[in-house]
Amino acid sequence: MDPYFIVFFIMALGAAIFMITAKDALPSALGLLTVFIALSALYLHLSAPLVAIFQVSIYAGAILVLIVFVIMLLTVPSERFQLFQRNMSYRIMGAVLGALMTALLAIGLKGVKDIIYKREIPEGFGHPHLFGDFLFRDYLLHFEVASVLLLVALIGAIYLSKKKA
Amino acid sequence: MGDFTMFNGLTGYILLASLLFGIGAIGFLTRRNTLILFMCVELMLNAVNLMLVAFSHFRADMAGQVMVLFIYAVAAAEVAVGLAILIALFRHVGSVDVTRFDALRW
Amino acid sequence: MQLLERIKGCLGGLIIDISEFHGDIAVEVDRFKIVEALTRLRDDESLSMNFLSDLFGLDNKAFYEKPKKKAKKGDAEGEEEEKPKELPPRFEVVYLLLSLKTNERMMVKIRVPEDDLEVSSVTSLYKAATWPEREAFDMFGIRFKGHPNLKRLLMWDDFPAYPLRKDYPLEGRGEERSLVYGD
Amino acid sequence: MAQDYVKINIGPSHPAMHGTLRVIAETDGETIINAEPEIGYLHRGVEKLAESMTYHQFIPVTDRLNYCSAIPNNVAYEMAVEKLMGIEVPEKAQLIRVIMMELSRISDHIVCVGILGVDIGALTPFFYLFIQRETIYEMFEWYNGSRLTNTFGRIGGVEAPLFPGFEQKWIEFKPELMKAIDEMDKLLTHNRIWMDRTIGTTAFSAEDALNWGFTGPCLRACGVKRDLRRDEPYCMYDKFEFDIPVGKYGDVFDRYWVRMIEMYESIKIIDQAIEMYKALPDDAPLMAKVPKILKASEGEIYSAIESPNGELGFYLRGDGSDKPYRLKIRPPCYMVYQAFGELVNGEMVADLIACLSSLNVIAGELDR
Amino acid sequence: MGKPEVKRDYTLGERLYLVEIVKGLGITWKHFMKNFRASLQKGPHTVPTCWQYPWDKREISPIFRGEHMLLLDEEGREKCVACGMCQRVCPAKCITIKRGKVKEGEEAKYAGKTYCASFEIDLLRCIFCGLCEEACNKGAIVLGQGYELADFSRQACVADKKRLIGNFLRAKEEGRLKPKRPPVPVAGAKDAKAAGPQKAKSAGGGQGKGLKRGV
Amino acid sequence: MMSGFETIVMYLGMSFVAVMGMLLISHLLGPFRPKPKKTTTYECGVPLLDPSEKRYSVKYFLVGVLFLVFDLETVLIYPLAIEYKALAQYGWAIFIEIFVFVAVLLLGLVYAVKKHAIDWD
Amino acid sequence: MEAWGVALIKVVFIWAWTLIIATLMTWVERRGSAMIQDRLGPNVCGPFGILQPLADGIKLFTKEDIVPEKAKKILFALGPIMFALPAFSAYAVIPFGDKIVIGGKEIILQVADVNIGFLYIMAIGAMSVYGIVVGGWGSNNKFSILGGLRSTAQLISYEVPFGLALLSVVIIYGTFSLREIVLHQQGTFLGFLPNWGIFKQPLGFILFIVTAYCEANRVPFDLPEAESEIVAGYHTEYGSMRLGLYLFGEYVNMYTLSALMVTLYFGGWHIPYIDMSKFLGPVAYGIASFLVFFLKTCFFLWLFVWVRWTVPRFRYDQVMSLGWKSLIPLALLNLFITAFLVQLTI
Amino acid sequence: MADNKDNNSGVIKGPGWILTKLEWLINWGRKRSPWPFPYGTACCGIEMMATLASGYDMARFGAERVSFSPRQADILLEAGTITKKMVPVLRRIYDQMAEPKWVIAMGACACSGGVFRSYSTLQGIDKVIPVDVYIPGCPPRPEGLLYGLLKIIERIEKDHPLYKEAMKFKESEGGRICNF
Ligand code: SF4
Ligand code: SF4
Ligand code: SF4
Repeated sequence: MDPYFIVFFIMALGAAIFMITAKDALPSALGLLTVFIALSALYLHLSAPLVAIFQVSIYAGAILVLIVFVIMLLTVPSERFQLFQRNMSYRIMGAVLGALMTALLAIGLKGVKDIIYKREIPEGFGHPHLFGDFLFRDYLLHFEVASVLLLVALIGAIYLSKKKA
Repeated sequence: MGDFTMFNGLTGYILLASLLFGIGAIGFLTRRNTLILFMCVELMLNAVNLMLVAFSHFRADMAGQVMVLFIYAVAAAEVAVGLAILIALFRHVGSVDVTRFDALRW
Repeated sequence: MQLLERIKGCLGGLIIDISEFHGDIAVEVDRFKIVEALTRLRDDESLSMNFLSDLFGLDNKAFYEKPKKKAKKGDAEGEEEEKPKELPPRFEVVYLLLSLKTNERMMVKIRVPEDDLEVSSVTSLYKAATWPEREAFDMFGIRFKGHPNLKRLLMWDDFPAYPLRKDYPLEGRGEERSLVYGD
Repeated sequence: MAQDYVKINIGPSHPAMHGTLRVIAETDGETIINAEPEIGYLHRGVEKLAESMTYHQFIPVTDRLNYCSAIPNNVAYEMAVEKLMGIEVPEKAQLIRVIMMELSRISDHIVCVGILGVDIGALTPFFYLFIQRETIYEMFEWYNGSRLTNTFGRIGGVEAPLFPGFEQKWIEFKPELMKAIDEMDKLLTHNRIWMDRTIGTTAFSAEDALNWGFTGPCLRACGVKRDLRRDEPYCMYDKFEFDIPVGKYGDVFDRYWVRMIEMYESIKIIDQAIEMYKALPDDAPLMAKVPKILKASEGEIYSAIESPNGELGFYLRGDGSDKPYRLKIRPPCYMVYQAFGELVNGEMVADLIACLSSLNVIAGELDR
Repeated sequence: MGKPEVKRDYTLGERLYLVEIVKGLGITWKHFMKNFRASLQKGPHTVPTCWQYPWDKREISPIFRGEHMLLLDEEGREKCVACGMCQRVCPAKCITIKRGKVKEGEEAKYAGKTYCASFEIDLLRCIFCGLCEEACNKGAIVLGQGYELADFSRQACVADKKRLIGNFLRAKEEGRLKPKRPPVPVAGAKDAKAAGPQKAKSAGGGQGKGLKRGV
Repeated sequence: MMSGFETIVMYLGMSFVAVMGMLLISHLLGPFRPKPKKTTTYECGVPLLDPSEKRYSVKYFLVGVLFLVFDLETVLIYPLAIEYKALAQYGWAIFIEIFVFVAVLLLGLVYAVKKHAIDWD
Repeated sequence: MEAWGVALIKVVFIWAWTLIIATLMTWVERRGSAMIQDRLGPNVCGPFGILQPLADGIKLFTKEDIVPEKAKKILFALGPIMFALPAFSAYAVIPFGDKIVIGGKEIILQVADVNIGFLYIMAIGAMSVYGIVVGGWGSNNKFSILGGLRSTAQLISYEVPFGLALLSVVIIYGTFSLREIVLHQQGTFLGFLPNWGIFKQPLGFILFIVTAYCEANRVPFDLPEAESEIVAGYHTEYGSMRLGLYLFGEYVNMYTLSALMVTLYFGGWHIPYIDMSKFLGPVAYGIASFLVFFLKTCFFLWLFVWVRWTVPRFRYDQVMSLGWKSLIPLALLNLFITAFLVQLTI
Repeated sequence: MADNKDNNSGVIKGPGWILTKLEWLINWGRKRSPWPFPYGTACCGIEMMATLASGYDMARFGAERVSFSPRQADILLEAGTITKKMVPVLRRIYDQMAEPKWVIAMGACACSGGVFRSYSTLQGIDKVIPVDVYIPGCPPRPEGLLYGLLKIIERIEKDHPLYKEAMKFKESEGGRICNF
């Protein structure tokens, strides 16, 4: 048992549960933030420091900030609608589906051990240099496509919010 | 549960990822605040990321990590456009309650 | 031409009374014609009183009561029975005008009786009258018809009296603003 | 539309509201949709008070009207009473009045410009100017014993000649003052941040300004060359040479700039006045002959001077007693401030603050 | 109500933020160095433009209108005759006087025929306008230089006769009595000429000393 | 061997403990005298005009979107930037890569500026 | 175990050091600004008033802790913590000296020399937004919320040019480790210039310093707490030590940013043309490098104060347009030029 | 009204050396860092500014950081006339200030209404909030204000911050005195 893993496992799980049960959106967002941070700590453990940092600076520092921003702009605490879907079937469906997915995935674990063999992790695995090299060699095109994707998203977002309602 | 003995190994990570994914899915289907729905989507994406990184580590293959980077880009694009749509919707409906967004056209 | 003559020429029949004191000309006009009078004064070529310097109310109560006392002391007049009805209207509204062209000033005033405290507002002519009219309402209770937002200016909204009237004591009647207002 | 306008209450106890002003601004994010000033938080009943005080007793109260520059208020009131009673003030007393008034005009502008700087975030020039203001206070204090609320002058003249070291003091002080103003100028006027903040904010056209009854620097900033010192000369102002700075657009920058230039002009006037003062004999009269108990005849007058803020007028009606029957003060910033809503609508919250400071609204004379 | 279009041209130097900011930094640096040097030379606690109040009191004008004092004449008699002029003229109505008749045998204490049995000034009310001083034709009440008046309670801020006379005695001891103001020359008055010659040392007195700053 | 990351975690933990400790001490030492109105919202000394629970202008939102996209693109270049010197030896490909990236970024910015997404009004 | 001990000592040392510096900074700021303004500043409290921050601290510690009734309690409590934590943690990856050899053991003067130090700073910087937002939103006061919104918009806008400016540095040095970056800056370049970042990245430095001022909420970018507009901005409702954490965090931020400036652009602990390690003993060298680094940092700290008391404040939209329309294009240009030059010189 | 002000007059039995030292330390901190809430409403406010500005520099006593939020201020520096319209505002701000707090009434108006004996002026702010130090003058010289500040400092020195709490504790918890 690795205490490091356990701590962040619990942290991520607890925060996630808090997130979907929190009453207001902002505490919920803080729950998500905690999940991100816990995951980022786990990434460090998985010899992916770059991803860990990106996790914080992109997910926590940009995406969630935007969501928080929108929360501040849109939510009115006095507006208290029900937490969960009114429709019972939705709720049940949600719960069942979620449980099903989890179960499915977990069942899949059974076979994991057979597929995965743990290779010796090479020296400097996950080092930023390696990352850059890899990115440049194998994923150059994807990289450019990502930038175009973002451009399109940007244009779309501006268009949508500038459109006269 | 013999398979979970190596709790800190790959299985642990996969377990966490699947749990997170499930929680995200449950939240997405049951909550009514659209913003929380967004966050649930993010949570699910994160579960996928975790899986990718975990596999990448245990297979000693960088591709997983690079994949995560692209997922970030996709997530960001999704959030940007999604929130913009949400705001546009909000201007009409005046609420972020997802059950209020029932008209297909406005 | 002297200012006095020009004013007379301009206002003509609107003038009820005109006086000069140490160079300051005061014209009294009919209170229902005040807007017309001010418009004429503003648009007149030779006067062009295009700047409203100030506007305020005035309570004549004590002033009119004074001669009575004097009369008692003095010897000239014998009428002791002065009926209140014969007093001129109690309130005055004074408009201070200025011509930016010729740098001349004049006062226009109207008299408002206590029982009909309504005069028409001049905010349509001069924006500058917005607050002074509110203040005159606040301090004397004179109402200005056509004012965009006639409510108390200096005192709080539910202040019960009109403080600048002569019958209001200087130190007030003990009005206190409640400490718990608004919530 | 689901999005509401947020009502922000600014004042009375707000850092930029001089303690007593209040603006209720409806905002859309940073933009002001509608701003409504509310006043009366410093309404001290001065006009009512005047009716129970003798003409002489009221002088100290006039100090408390525009407390940034008490002396012009004193003089304006004294001139009104003198006009009501037909008193001629001796030349030397007039010169002293001019000197003191111009000094206090400088000190008033210092406060205004300094506070404008503070409100836009530049604190340091405020301190540079305030230390100069301290010297002006000192001159007042050595003249008649008080720093701020001077109770300057008496009806019919002034209470004392200038103190002997005055000219020397002025000569020493002048370059320092100029240096401080220059420093302010260098720190702010051409600084792009300052320009961005002030140029174009709350611009006002001349017609509007006249219609709203603007006077003083705020009117001159709109491009109207009007100054009572030149147009309706009093206190021998026609004998001095000075320029009247005018702006162009009536924005915050113009108001700031007009005030800055006026400080230099005031320095010029003081120089000339001191020369003229020196030319007069030592025993030239300082007071007109006035009776011990002042009683005005029945009649009404209005007399105005150009106070640092604009036309400061006193309407007086006498009823034959030793107390004014009705006294009405025409404070300059009253007229300016009523247009405040008009001025700031459509601008941003930060501009509201800048605009307010540039108008130099003094609650004491605003609310009376 | 159109707001005028504002068009002003920025010079290049203004356009680039940094030029003016650097100039401004220069100015503030000059001030800093000036003060820093002063504090190096004259001790760490000095800046040329700062009076450090409790330790380094600024010299104030001899005619400063501070706390009142009731004067005694050369023979140590109280000057005030309780005529009430000051009371009447006081705009804040903060003087309360009780008049007493001077009895036999007490002439050595009082200058007039009447005296003030009690003389109270509510300093919290007083606006230090100096009108009382001007109104008193006996020259009995004068505004002194005292300004350290703060106190914890209202009662402590009412100056009674003892305190007022005490103020005078202290001021006399320290030589801080106010120079006598000569009468102001009045237009058209015959005695204007007579008042003239002695005008040389008029109010205020000092040659602007005390106007210097710091230590 | 002590890896850097563990030290950082240690540092974070230390900061956390210290911050919480500060708040705790302050909570213990500070007086506590509840009084009516003490906890009312400060709004320049007057009671609330209208609740502060209102929607604030949506105009702030666009800045958020812009930031999200730009930040992401910036972060995406980092892995390339760190290898820039090494990769540059292979020729101009990496330069062109970055150039294209920057150009795309710039394009977005130009669009945003054109659409007044940044201006307040 | 030994490594743990050393690490612990370093952590404690740098933590205490940051604390002391931030405390002293408040004093320096107050005395310095006073001197700039012809005043004296606090001088009755201890010699030269140097105990003033201590008095302030004690005062804040013993002040009543008010939670407004309308506030969202959890968020209100979280705000200062979320502000202070990133601020305090950011220094972990910045070196504060070269290395010191004690008892034959080499100790590098840096808490953690990680290969992503650079990005750590960025990530932590991104986190500090939350403290302001959560605090402002949690107070439920209009001024606070406005301050929170403003600061969010402002902080995130300037993170982009901040990141882009740093990107050019990364391109030049090809590492994320701050320590390596400093090591790269030894010696001279072009024969006479010190091999400092400022000479390789003049434009980048200007961009960096401007954005740093913004990230630290200092004048001319102090809109979130613009005193004359929105009272005290996001911390209007905060008193006692919660306020203390906010104020304190700001100074810690300033210290971190100054240290970062020194690290990236001013050669860290190097003195141009002189190699200290040649003629100083190992211990002395360690101390000397520490001092050199610290002195350089002090200059930038002072610059923060100096600028603060010289210039006025921007308006919200001006901040935005400056950031997006000037700084980001400039940063992109800088990136482009850097890439180009590196490509040429390779 | 003046409930928390003057109840420290009783003789304090020494609660131990540490407590005394701690009290001294707290008092020292408080007296050296009196952040004012500058409530300058009228002419006195201008003189207050002069006190804050270069010549007199109130910052020397640590009173530099003028806080316009009542949560952050220690001293309510009331300088100027309080009209009846303003009374609720003043009272509310006083209420909102965090303990410990002190009040300085600067100038005749704040102390007693001064020359304005009129219908709209409050005759002394001590009618609505407890005042610790009165400063006569109209306006008081900056030195006068500084003297008032010194008086406040004097008052703070005599305070027993911990003991008072203990007393409170005792009252509410039935005789349990907390020992520090
Ligand atoms: S002080 Fe002077 S005026 Fe006053 S009662 Fe005494 S003698 Fe009369
Ligand atoms: S100084 Fe003025 S207010 Fe004071 S007692 Fe004398 S007359 Fe009255
Ligand atoms: S005490 Fe005097 S100076 Fe102070 S506010 Fe009142 S009138 Fe003004």
